[in-house]
Amino acid sequence: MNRILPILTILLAILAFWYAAAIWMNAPWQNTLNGRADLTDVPFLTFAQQTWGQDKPVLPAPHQVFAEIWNATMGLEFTSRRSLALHAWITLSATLLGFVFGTALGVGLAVAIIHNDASDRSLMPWIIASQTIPILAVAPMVVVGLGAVGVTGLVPKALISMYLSFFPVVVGMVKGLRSPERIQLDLMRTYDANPWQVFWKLRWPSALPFLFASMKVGIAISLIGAVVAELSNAAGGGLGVRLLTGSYNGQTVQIWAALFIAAGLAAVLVAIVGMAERAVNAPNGVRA
Amino acid sequence: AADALTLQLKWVTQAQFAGYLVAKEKGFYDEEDIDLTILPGGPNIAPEQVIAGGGADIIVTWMAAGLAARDTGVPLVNIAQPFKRSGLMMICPKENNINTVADFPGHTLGVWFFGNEYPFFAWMNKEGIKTDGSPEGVTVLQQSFDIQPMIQGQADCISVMTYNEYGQALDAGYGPDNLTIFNYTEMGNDLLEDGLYVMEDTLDDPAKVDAYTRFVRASMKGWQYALDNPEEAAQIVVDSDETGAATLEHQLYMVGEVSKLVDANDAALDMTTYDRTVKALLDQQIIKAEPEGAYTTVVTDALK
Amino acid sequence: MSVTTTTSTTGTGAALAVVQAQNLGLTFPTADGDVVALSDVNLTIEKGDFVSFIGPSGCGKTTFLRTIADLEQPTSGTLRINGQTPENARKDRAYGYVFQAPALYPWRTIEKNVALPLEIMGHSQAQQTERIKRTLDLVNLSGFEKKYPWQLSGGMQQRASIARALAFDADLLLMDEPFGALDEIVRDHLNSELLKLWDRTKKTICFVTHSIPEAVYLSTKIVVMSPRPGRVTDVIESNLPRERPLDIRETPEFLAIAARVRDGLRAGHSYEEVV
Amino acid sequence: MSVTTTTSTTGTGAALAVVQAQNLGLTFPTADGDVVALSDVNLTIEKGDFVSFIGPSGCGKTTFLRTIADLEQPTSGTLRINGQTPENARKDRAYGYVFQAPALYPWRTIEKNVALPLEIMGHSQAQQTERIKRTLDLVNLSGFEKKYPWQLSGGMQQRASIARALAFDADLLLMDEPFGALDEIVRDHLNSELLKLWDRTKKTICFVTHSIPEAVYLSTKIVVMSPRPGRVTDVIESNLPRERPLDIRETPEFLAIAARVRDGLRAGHSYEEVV
Amino acid sequence: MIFRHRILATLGTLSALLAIVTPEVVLADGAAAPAGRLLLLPIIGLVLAGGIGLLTRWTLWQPLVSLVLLFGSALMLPGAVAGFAGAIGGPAYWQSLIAFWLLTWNFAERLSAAIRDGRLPETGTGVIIPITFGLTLLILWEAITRGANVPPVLLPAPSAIGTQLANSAPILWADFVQTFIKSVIPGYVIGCLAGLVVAIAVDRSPFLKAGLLPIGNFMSALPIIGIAPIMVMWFGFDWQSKAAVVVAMTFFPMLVNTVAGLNAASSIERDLMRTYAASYWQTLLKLRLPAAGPFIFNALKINSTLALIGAIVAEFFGTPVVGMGFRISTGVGRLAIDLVWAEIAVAAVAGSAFYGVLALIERGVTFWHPSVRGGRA
Ligand SMILES: Nc1ncnc2c1ncn2[C@@H]1O[C@H](COP(=O)(O)OP(=O)(O)OP(=O)(O)O)[C@@H](O)[C@H]1O
Ligand SMILES: Nc1ncnc2c1ncn2[C@@H]1O[C@H](COP(=O)(O)OP(=O)(O)OP(=O)(O)O)[C@@H](O)[C@H]1O
Ligand SMILES: [Mg+2]
Ligand SMILES: [Mg+2]
Repeated sequence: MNRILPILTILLAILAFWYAAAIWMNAPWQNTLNGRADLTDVPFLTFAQQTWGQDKPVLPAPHQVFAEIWNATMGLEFTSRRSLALHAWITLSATLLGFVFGTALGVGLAVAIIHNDASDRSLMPWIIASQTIPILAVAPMVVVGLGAVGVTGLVPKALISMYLSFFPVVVGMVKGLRSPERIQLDLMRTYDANPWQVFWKLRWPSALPFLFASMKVGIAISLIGAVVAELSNAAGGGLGVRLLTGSYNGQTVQIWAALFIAAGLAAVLVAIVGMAERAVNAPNGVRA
Repeated sequence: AADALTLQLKWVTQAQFAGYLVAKEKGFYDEEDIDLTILPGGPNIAPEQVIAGGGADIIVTWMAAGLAARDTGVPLVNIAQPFKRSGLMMICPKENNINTVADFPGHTLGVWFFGNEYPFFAWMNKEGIKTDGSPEGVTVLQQSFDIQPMIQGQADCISVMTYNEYGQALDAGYGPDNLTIFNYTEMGNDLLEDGLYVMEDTLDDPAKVDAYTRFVRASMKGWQYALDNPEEAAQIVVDSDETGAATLEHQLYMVGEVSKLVDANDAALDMTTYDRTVKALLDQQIIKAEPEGAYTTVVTDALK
Repeated sequence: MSVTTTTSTTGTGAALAVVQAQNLGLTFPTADGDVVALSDVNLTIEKGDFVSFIGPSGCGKTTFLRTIADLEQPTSGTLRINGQTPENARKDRAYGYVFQAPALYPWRTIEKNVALPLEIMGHSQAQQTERIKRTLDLVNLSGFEKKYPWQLSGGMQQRASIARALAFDADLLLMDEPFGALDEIVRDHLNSELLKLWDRTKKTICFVTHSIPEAVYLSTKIVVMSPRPGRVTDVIESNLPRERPLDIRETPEFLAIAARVRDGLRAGHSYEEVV
Repeated sequence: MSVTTTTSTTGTGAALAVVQAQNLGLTFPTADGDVVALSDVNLTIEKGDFVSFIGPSGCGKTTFLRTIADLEQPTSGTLRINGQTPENARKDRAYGYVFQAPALYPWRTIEKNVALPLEIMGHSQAQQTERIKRTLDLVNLSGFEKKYPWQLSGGMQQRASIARALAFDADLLLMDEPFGALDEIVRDHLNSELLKLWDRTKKTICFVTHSIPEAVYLSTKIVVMSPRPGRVTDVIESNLPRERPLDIRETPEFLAIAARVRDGLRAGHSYEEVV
Repeated sequence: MIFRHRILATLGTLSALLAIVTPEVVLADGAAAPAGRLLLLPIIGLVLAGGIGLLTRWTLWQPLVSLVLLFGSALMLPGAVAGFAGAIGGPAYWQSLIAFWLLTWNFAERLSAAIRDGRLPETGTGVIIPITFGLTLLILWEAITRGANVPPVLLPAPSAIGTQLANSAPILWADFVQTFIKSVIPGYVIGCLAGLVVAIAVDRSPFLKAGLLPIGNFMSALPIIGIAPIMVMWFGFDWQSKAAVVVAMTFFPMLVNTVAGLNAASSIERDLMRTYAASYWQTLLKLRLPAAGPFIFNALKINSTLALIGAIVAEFFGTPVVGMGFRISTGVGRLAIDLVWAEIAVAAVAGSAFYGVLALIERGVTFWHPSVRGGRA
């Protein structure tokens, strides 16, 4: 209960703020509309209701967004193309695939960097440089390029997710794998442990907290990657496509609904990583 | 077996491409022994790039973009031109006090880029208005693909397509009485829009040319059917849209508007508009030289 | 207090020498100048020796042990372990090391910490279980197998780390103040256990301690060091018998050696002048 | 060995009591069952007392000190520091604590580590400089002001942490094996320095040690503890004079007390049965 | 170590020879054949000399010289093989690229081993390796786009991008100012500060932690692409909306990392502060923030790249007609792909420099952390 209460309080505060902001931001357009309809002296409450009920508001009111989410998920068959649940699933599958690729790649690179001087020196600067390439610029080219060789559907999206999500994993893991104290490494040296043993018995356990912190960032970014990839290719659907088409048609409510589902998805994914973290930590006896 | 062809659209699935969608749905391509895949586009998909990379056989694009691509070394050839007129307009709310072109200087205009900017710059070039943001010129904004910049007051005039964003403006309560409308076709500033383009080297292959011909024939049949049965066409468009964003009402409006631009009986290129397009591009130095072989009539001739 | 005692033990019997240091020196470069941790150290430790190192804090005892263990590289002189380079000796797993700090891995239980070297050296599961039990018994930690290091007191952690070093049977034991955090009773107990073990297995032991009675009680050879720069000032051979009951500590021979160690220690100390 | 000696000191003079524990108990819940670290501890420490705690490892010495310092919460009984709750006493900065491990901050130099409590308690810059110098001199670490903790030997780190606890003048000092990693000479030196300090400033000192001579030499009161569950088995009042030259350790009075402590320790020990 | 070097060297030398001694090359009879064959002889000589030099190691300079020779010949290999009519894209061509890769890798391995052993100084020599790696990538890229005949509108060759980079310097500079100076920097500063402050607030108040952290996670996990059009709607077309996107994008990593970092201080370190009855702020400033340093820098570094991406992506949704994102999106539409890549190159250089500066500061500030201290305690 004392976990729920703070959340509810903050939520209520946000809702109140949101409704107020909706009045404020939608007012100019509502004034134009009322002006056109020769409506004057609209009482404030009515006016507020008007601003909360616009078709294409600048800022949709919360209930509009939630009604849209409800209608577009519960109100429709899952297989319907209008179903946000379907689109969320499409995005989710690309996200997960990309996240798995990205984590594997990130861990693999971190391991190479830790164990090989030449990789450390040559790879690290370029891994960083790779992230400064604006992904939305490259995404369409990746999609087009892969399309040209016949790879379409989930994989191009997952590759873009991977491209974004491997980075926090590399950075975090390099740090984590280097985090053991000197004396802990010395101990391994006195046993003449081979690199493999040092890795599994020392570096990996000490890097786990870093890995999970990175994975939390990584999975959120992976979702962004999937959405970005969908923005470049309207075929196949997904939340990104819903954002895009919503934006063409000025359907702000639709944009917000897709955004909320995406954010919800991200929150759930991050929470799942958090749960995995706890599950892994429990047998390792890490103090709460 | 049927000839497999891939068609890359210029934009998302909507009634702008009703002819192709209807023809596919109605089996007109099957009748012509064509196995057609339709790839929707989007704001970040350049059809010219897709076809150059081998991702498509035929693309739908605007003539200006097609010729510009040809100029940069992607040898595109126009094989048919179902759209005869331009749907592009610039609209300005009356309260901004823009009534003629002469009122433009000092204002902010929203323009779409990504290959859609050529008609605007050709027009401004013709009028002698600078586009560098100087006081005697206009300030250009890269506009999003909706009418928000006008509603938000971020731009004084925005670009719209008669069949799409203009409809949004109408929905939002704008109309001829509170808008100043600059219609590119009516001003005689229109450049050719949706045409069908293929790679030049494929035209050396008679079998390919034959396939293109059958494709265009089926497509025109699709257009005819769409214009004759707007309601059914709109429904087909909505059903073809995998994103679930298309609404029947809006697509119906779009079919109606598109029918004013398309000539379903004649796929051939109209040479006057072609020449004007080429001249405008040359004037602006968007293309460096008079294009050679940028269109072919083999396909449309074969249809007759 | 001269190095003469040292030289007498070098040279001969090199074949049997477990540790042989000649003119060994080690300097740490730090941001504000070099620290000479070892300088001109000459020392021979023969098989079966029990050598205690004693000296003021910061005199280089740990550094010397670390150099033997190939954890630091000498900057001058030569060092041979079993006639090999320290690196090869380490690769032969020639020694077990008890660090000055327990250095237990926090994500492993005590039992698993002790198992660590056994896992690495590829002992069978059965062997592991047996050895863990035996060594934990030895340091009186039975019953704490499943606890994590941070659930143990400081002394218990130190005992766990001793168990870990004893678990695999290295011929050379390097122990850096292993009993520092233990009370006298446990210490006496572990001292005599260690002596028994040493006598039974003929191991060679290098042992850092701050307790003079402990050093004298345990050792066949006591190395007195002095700081800044770290060097060996005296090497005292003990002629006490190998079997040593606890009350040997009251005999005059014992007290004589202890007195010599204390003198050596005091001489090497900078205190008298400072205070 | 009964608790009678203890009760004699409780009750009266409560007004002066610096630490007063009544039926104090503390149990740690762990994954595989509760660990009773302290049970039914009754103890009164008066102002100016020098109390040594001695007992086998794991008997709860550290836990008791931590409870006094308000770092652990007792699960039963009452505890009063200067007549207040431990929490209020802590907020009054009633004590300085020397941990069993040095716990120096790796990003601060030695000097800055010693300055830490002074900064927190808002001493002026000049005062800080003066006190840092004085306490680092006291523990003989002058010249290492600018080094980082990981550049010092174990004993030097421990001395730095003692300096840190002495730098601000708390009336109550809680010291958990402060001299564990130091050699006999330094230890003797610091012992007598500590005694002088105590005599001069009339501080109250709680001191955990494993060395019986050290406990007897320093203390006015020696608390012997025994483990599982941790409890006080004997409280020995020392009648040695406040002024104590080092050679007091050879007097019969001294040896008598030491023998009593050793007996108490051995009795509380589980070893005799185990071995 | 050394064993691996030898294997690499042998493999590299062998595959270089293999590339040259293919029927394709030896029997080639194109116009360029006689001249090309003449060029081959010295290359074979170089490769052999270099290879033998690599396999024997007497002095310091000797392997170095042979490395340079080998690397030089490796550079020339694809070019020489390509010199034969029709050899571009043939098996010999690809073979020579593989050889080139192996030899370069060997070069990097040797060089870093020499630095590690102290045979070569870290400063100066240290940067040669990443530069070599970058050059190798560029050469491979150039060779592959040519060899596989990749259409320039899909992926231009680095040479074309370089030309464009030189020709469009003023445009690129204006875009850089608009995007990097005006949008990224303010957004980054605000976003990171906000993340830090909220993390501290969240950490301070259990109420906020319980209430705000889950909701904050939810809110800030909004895919930024989605908020970009909304930000443009709210803050206008100019840099303000881009900066807003950058703020939103950098906030989450900073929050998560700082919250984790504030828990990084060990319990004994906290106990020490407790014994001083240190106030919350004192504990924060003197213990928890320094201990959180490595985590905060982690976020700062991640954010340095995210910020740039965020700003560029936001420019896709409406801009004045300047800015890196604008140029990239319109460039694709105009098939000016080499300009697009020139812009990307600028972004990559700017981002890497940004990151590099942060990494340097990190080394200075968190010098005490084992991961920075490295092997030397
Ligand atoms: N990594 C290091 N960097 C710089 N100086 C160091 C380092 N390690 C040790 N030293 C210095 O070397 C000297 C010897 O240190 P060492 O740890 O060997 O002392 P010790 O004899 O073991 O002392 P103690 O009894 O206190 O453990 C000290 O002056 C110490 O400051
Ligand atoms: N955090 C903890 N969780 C569980 N058990 C603990 C914890 N801290 C201490 N203990 C247990 O409490 C008992 C007393 O520990 P304490 O540290 O007080 O011993 P000590 O007398 O200081 O021993 P030493 O002389 O070895 O330092 C031990 O059995 C220990 O295992
Ligand atoms: Mg030491
Ligand atoms: Mg303790």
